[in-house]
Amino acid sequence: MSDQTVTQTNEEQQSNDSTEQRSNSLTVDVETDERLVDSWTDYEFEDEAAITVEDLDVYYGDDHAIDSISMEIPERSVTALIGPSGCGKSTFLRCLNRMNDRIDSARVEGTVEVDGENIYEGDTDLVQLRKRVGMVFQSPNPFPKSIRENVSYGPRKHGDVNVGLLGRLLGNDDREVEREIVERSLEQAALWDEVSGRLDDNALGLSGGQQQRLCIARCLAVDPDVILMDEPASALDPVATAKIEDLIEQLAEEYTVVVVTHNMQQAARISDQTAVFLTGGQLVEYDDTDKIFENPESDRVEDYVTGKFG
Amino acid sequence: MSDQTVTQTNEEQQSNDSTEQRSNSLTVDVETDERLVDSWTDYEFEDEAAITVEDLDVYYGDDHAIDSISMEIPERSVTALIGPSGCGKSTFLRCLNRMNDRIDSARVEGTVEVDGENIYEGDTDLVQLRKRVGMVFQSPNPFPKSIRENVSYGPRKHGDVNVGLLGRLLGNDDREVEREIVERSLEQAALWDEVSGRLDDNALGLSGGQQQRLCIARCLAVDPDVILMDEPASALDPVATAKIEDLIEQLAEEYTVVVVTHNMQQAARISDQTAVFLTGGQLVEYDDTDKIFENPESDRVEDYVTGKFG
Amino acid sequence: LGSTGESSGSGPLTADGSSTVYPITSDAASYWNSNHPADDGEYWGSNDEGTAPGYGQIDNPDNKNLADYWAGLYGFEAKDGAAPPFSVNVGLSHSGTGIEKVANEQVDIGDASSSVADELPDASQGELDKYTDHVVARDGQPVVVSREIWDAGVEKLTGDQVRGIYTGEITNWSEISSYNGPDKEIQAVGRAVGSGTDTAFRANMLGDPEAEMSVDIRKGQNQQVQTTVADSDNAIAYMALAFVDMDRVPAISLELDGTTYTLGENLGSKDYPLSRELHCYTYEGTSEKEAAFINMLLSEFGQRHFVQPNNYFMLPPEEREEQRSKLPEQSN
Amino acid sequence: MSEQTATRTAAPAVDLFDRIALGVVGLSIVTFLLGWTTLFERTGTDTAVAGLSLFTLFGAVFLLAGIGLLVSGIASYVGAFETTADRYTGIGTGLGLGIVGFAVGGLATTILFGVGATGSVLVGLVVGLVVTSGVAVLPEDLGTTFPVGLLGLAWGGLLVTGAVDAGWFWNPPSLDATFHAPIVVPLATIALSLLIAWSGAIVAEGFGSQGRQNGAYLLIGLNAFGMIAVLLLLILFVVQKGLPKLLEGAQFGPGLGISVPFLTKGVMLGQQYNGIFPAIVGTIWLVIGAVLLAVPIGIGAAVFLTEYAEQGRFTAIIETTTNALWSTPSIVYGLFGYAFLVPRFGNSNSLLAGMFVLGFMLLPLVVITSRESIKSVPDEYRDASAALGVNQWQTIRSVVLPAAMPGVVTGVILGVGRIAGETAPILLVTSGQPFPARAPSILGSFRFVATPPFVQNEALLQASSALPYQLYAVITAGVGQEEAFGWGTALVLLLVVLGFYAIGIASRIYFRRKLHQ
Amino acid sequence: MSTTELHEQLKDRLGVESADDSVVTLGAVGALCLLGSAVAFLIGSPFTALPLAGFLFTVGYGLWNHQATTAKALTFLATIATGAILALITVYLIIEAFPAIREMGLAMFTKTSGRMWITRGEEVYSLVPMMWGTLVTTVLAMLIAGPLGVAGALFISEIAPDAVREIVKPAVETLAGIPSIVYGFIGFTILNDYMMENLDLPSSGSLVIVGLVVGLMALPTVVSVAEDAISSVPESMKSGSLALGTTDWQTIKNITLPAAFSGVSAAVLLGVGRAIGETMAATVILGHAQVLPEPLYDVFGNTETLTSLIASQYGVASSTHMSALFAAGVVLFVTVTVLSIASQYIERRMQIQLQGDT
Ligand SMILES: Nc1ncnc2c1ncn2[C@@H]1O[C@H](COP(=O)(O)OP(=O)(O)OP(=O)(O)O)[C@@H](O)[C@H]1O
Ligand SMILES: Nc1ncnc2c1ncn2[C@@H]1O[C@H](COP(=O)(O)OP(=O)(O)OP(=O)(O)O)[C@@H](O)[C@H]1O
Ligand SMILES: [Mg+2]
Ligand SMILES: [Mg+2]
Ligand SMILES: O=P([O-])([O-])[O-]
Repeated sequence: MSDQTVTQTNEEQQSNDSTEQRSNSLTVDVETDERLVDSWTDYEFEDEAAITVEDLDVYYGDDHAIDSISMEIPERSVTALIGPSGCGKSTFLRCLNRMNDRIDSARVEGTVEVDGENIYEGDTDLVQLRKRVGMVFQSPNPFPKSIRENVSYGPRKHGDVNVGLLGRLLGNDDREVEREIVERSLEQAALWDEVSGRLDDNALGLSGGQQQRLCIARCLAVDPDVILMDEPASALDPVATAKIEDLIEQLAEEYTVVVVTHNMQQAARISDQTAVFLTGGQLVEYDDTDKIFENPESDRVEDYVTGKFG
Repeated sequence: MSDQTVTQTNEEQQSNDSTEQRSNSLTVDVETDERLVDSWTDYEFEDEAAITVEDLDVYYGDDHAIDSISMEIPERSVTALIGPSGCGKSTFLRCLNRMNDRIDSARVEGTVEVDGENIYEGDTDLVQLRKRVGMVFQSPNPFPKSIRENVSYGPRKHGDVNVGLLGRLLGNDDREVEREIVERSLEQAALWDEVSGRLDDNALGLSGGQQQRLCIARCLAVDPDVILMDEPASALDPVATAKIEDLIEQLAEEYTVVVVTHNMQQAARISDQTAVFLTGGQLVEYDDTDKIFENPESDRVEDYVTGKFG
Repeated sequence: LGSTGESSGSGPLTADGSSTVYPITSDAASYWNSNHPADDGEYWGSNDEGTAPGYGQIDNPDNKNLADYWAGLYGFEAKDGAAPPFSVNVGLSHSGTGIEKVANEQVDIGDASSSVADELPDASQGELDKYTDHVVARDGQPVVVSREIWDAGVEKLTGDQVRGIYTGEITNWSEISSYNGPDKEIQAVGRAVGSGTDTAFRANMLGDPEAEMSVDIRKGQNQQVQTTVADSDNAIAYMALAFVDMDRVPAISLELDGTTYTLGENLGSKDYPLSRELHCYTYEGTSEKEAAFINMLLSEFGQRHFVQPNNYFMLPPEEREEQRSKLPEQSN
Repeated sequence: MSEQTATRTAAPAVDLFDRIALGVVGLSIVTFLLGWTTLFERTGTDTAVAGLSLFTLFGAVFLLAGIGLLVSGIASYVGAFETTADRYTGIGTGLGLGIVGFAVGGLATTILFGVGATGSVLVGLVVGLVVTSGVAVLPEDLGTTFPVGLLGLAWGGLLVTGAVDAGWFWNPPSLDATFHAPIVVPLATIALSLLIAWSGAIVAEGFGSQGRQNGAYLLIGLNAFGMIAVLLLLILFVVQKGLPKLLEGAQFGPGLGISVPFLTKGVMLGQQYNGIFPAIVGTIWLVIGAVLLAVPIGIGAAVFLTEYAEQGRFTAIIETTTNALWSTPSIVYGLFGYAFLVPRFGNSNSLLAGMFVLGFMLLPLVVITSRESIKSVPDEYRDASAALGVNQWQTIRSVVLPAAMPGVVTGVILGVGRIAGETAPILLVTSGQPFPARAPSILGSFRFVATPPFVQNEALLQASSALPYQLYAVITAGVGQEEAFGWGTALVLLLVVLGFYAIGIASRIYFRRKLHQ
Repeated sequence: MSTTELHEQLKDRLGVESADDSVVTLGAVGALCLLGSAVAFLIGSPFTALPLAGFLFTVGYGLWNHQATTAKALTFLATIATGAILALITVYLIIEAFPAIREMGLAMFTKTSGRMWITRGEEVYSLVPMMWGTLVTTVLAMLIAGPLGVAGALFISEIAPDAVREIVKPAVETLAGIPSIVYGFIGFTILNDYMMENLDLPSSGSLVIVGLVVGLMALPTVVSVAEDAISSVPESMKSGSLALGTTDWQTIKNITLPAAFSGVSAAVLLGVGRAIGETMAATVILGHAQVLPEPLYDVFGNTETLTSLIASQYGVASSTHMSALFAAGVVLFVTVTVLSIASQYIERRMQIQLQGDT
């Protein structure tokens, strides 16, 4: 474990398990308001934690992008991650389904438990993990295939539906199953009404907002528990953004949703709890969204959410 | 002149010179709050207008990107253009120095007067115009040359300084003049202290924020009257952004600055007056910045600046 | 991958080499591959001497098609329809290539317009012995000039003058006494090294198949030499008879050892130093397939159809018999 | 200094000044075009316009243009008209005109005084240096007009006085060539017209940066125009020469069906119209074989190099070698095929050997273009697929390759266009009869046998013709009587190859548009 | 090396995730089969098909049962095959060229006097005339294709209006496809005639015709590659310059061209490669005299190029003569390789410079 801890900024708080190394943290030069004392890391959400992160550090080569972060993300709610550009929000998010494995220079330390299992332990099956923890990206990235194929892509590749020529020849055709999955996912993503008549059209013909909802449907089709979204609306116009925001709130009834956004109003509108990252990959404050926006503990967070910088 | 006017949203206001055509504007389907009456187009800034735009329309092919905008931009102040993505801020800005001429599909109608001359009239000398109306782009775009050459590029090409081989051979070398221009411009752009020791290094070796200030210096070196900036800080980190913002405020003492930004806090911080564009290329409100952010006339502007959408 | 394309099997008979011999073998191959019926007067002839020269010598009681007949002599079965028992493909390059390829077994017949001994001066007798030489016609190699030169009075050169030109001693037409045109450099056109025409010219004119020469440009095939001479106004060249065209590339008379040799008069004489034999070489014996085709060339019919029309000299009957004796026994 | 930046704005140029400049430009464009037509022997040297012979006419135009340039240069210098001329002409223009000076000085020396190569080069150098340094320091309005104007006067004078007439020639002592007026005058006229047009264009915009831009654009535009015109003429020429042969005996129309014997028949006895069918079929098989060989291997290698292999020395080496091999001359491949492959493929020239050689030639291109297009598949697709829990191979197969296919297909089509037109390798490893009667029948020749290699295909192991070889054969086997046949073949070859190119390029444009829709 | 180690290595190479031994066995069988067929082919055995069939069977089985691993292995094999084919050609060329080089020594590349190419009797092989011929034609060709090509590229990408560009660009690219034999045919039948007639040349087939024809031939290639390079200069850089009040031409000269320098020089080098490798036009036009022109710079003279040497003599060559032709092939190969590496190097350098991580 790194000897810089999440609690660098909170000298007095005792709940952290690495307090014995606190003396070190004094040597770290952080622009922070040291008078502030808070206890937000003690914060216990009512629901059960879907994801528990402990002492997570991420390095890109020598770059320390995530600095010893611990947090619990409760089930069936929307958790927003906000913070200025480059503070590590995306990096953190990608740790939760090990998409960081795809970046050669990235090195992850610490534990991330999804449903109680540490996903950074030896033999985690990445395929299974990513089925459980789905992801939606900043700019809509549908495959250049038909709408139907986009949605059924996951189930098909996982062998859940079999609609190939071979299946048809063997009379073992899951067309019906596929149809149901596609319809259900598109309905959940609030897109069914708009596209039901043209499922075989190329997905690239959809508008940006529709494409993004299609990506959400595609993710839902593999029936995940957790959905990670990295600035899902930043490439969209206001109308499309509003739709995505509504959708996120609905999804939280069934799924655990983690959303990165650089738009503070958006975070305020849609999330149940908010984590504020600041430069250097530090988690500065994590609390109920109302609290963060109305009465944050930290001055820096206050400055940030009121637009004094960033 | 187009028969759609800026005042579509303000049926009752009479000061506009095209009120006789108002009946037409009723047919235009604009999602707008028609109850609102304001008189911001009457707004007279104290200073003289450096740029006067009248009934400006821009089309990209059949796309109507700027919808009959009229506004006056006062001298020696910072004017911010804000609005959601795609509403035509950049397009409008590029009209002011005719950079839109480079886009083949773009068609501009209306008048833009810079210092009383309509720049869309027959024989405007683009070279002279762009010397007077400088521009700084969204992402820093220094030339792959040395820092010095970047700054002196404009003066050299305009023949103001002559530092070639020939000049040296004829003993007619403006090296001293060049040195002064470079130093003055870099100082104005608050970059001199950081780069004075390495003027002959490649400019691409600078950090993003430094590059952007270099681009500003490059623009200042040709001694413009107006400086247009299109989201000059959006590609930069918070520290660099803060520096650019300070710089913009300083520049307004000598130059007329027009800044596009998607960051409302930024607009609030740096600008003297703010123009709010909304989708469809319409200028919805234009007033002193304080007014816009604290007490806008239009509900839509209010919604927008308080983050209810966008 | 297999080793086919040998002379056995049903593949085609392949020939390659001399551009001098090419008109003969190529015409013969066209006839062969068309395999016209015996009653096709134009190509094969009725029993009428007049329409089918040499037909009288042929004993074709079954009225077989052309290729069926000649192949049948060596026991090849006729196929259904118009297809010949085997087809004949004739490539075009020059003698050296033909000799090289036949020895590498890349083709069945190597056409050559000079003898293999001249063509391969370094080869041992043992190697030379592997080639079977089938002489199919005779060429009296002409020397040609550009039409402009002919018109300027050069209708005849002596052997020494030609040698002088090709050894680089004479470089301007004004050095030739009969020439009465403007001052003009001589463009001495040659054939590619390794072509039979070149080898024979060196051997017969310069006295040694490896004699040194000074030529300005060398062309790969006789046809290209013809084009080059026709397109120039200052060229001289040696070639094969089939490519002379008195309008475009006129052949001059040559005075050698006191005798004047002129096209159409005495170039066919055996005494003409530039006369040479045209060969179809086979390697390591002659297969029946090869024999069937060569036999046709050596027949009266073949000589009259393929040799004479191309302006080459036919072999006299006794020589033809001698050549035919090198072929394997006919089976019918 | 900054107060100086407010320079003189381009004054509305006075009519007369403008007209002179435009006249100079217009005249020189006319002589430029006439120069070409004279060079191509479309305009005879004896053409007379208004009583003036062609060359005299050229001369008169150059005199006029020269005077126009000189006058406008001086007018600007003395300030009769307001222009934006720079202080100095500058070293760049000086060097360019210096090179002209070098050529003119050197040539004049040797032509007039018969000075040898070394001497005239020396004189040329001196002249060039003088011109360069002189022009560079002259004010721009003089530097850009005077040298060109004087040259125009000199050349115009020579032509008008008849010092250089249609019978003029120069025979350089050391070269074999004699340069006659009918070739020299048009060439010099073309070159000088360009110079004058350039200078006139600068004048027209009143010098300065706008003037230089005008001059440069005019030169570049004329050059582009000339280039495209020459290339198009080339194609038109082939079409005009080849079309009669191609259509010889062709029938189409209601009730007749379509028959084009040149495309459907071989060369055979007793046939009214001969054709190149065997060569067309040969080319088709060669292309099919090469594609079957190169495309799977090439795409496979590209997938491995881009998706699986770590980018490092190994991939760099493969990249370097594939690039090098793509530019390796085809004759080298041909030589390799002749010495290595032919002995292994039944020891005779064969289609199969041709397929392999062309396949080897195509391979580097397939690897390069496939790599490019696989690389350009956005990582978002891979990420999206990975985030759905799909493994790497499935991702490659279902997402990456389909997305990369347009690029690969385009690349392959362009490559096929190139190999379909290759002659040298075919000549060495595939060619047989120059004018075959029948096309190879590949599909009908498969035989299964009891001994290894179990499958035989004689047609594959036999020589064949192909379109480019057919054309070569016409050249070697007698342009004289068969030239029309050659033009017909050239036309078909051109149509086939340019067809591949056109399809390839069109598909690329199509896919790009689709991507950006 | 023990079998288990081998297994481990194989697994490593193929990136086998599961410890499934059957996959490894399969890989081994496939590899053996393939190796077998390669060896059989090299020695020219008729039994090549047997191991090949075995390999195909293994692949089929693998694709059915272990698709991901087999596919990866296949792509790896394709890479190896590509490398092997390229290596085979290179090595074979060099080996075949060796006897002639040994026989002639350095004289092969330096002998400039006397007779330089004698193929029978006292054999002499000096490649100097051919190298000179290649050099001269290439220089001539590039004098045409270089400046005209770059200017054409500038026109298309920077000057022409959109509508013109959209027609001209694909047209020029298409013209790059005109086969060289067509140029050769035109050169042989038309240009040769024209030159003979108008320049009183003493012999047909001069270097200048080849240079002209090859220059014309390389022109579209240079244009389209240079155009790609020029139009890939980021718009932001050009706008940056224009916004300072410079003219388009100043921007082209000072910003666009320098920034595209690498791509443009790569295009020119590519054209040089084309010119060096051009075979058929030279073969049908030239007069195949293996002598140096007299005087050396006489471009109206007649000599041979490396490519036309091979094309005109491969048929009659054997032993040392053949080997000498291979030596010509090696010279060509080495030259274009050096050019290709040089252009890649320039391109990489400029890229780095443009990105500023010097
Ligand atoms: N692939 C990578 N390789 C190296 N460094 C990276 C990589 N991705 C991100 N970084 C660095 O890690 C730090 C955190 O980046 P990250 O993308 O997580 O920030 P972010 O909070 O998502 O910012 P933004 O709001 O701009 O998306 C930054 O300094 C960034 O430069
Ligand atoms: N080059 C172009 N061709 C065609 N349409 C364009 C072009 N540039 C912009 N547009 C369109 O014009 C409209 C206004 O674009 P503009 O770039 O001015 O918006 P903006 O307000 O600057 O947006 P952003 O905040 O995203 O920069 C948009 O609908 C856009 O799609
Ligand atoms: Mg991010
Ligand atoms: Mg914008
Ligand atoms: O007959 P040749 O073509 O070899 O001269």
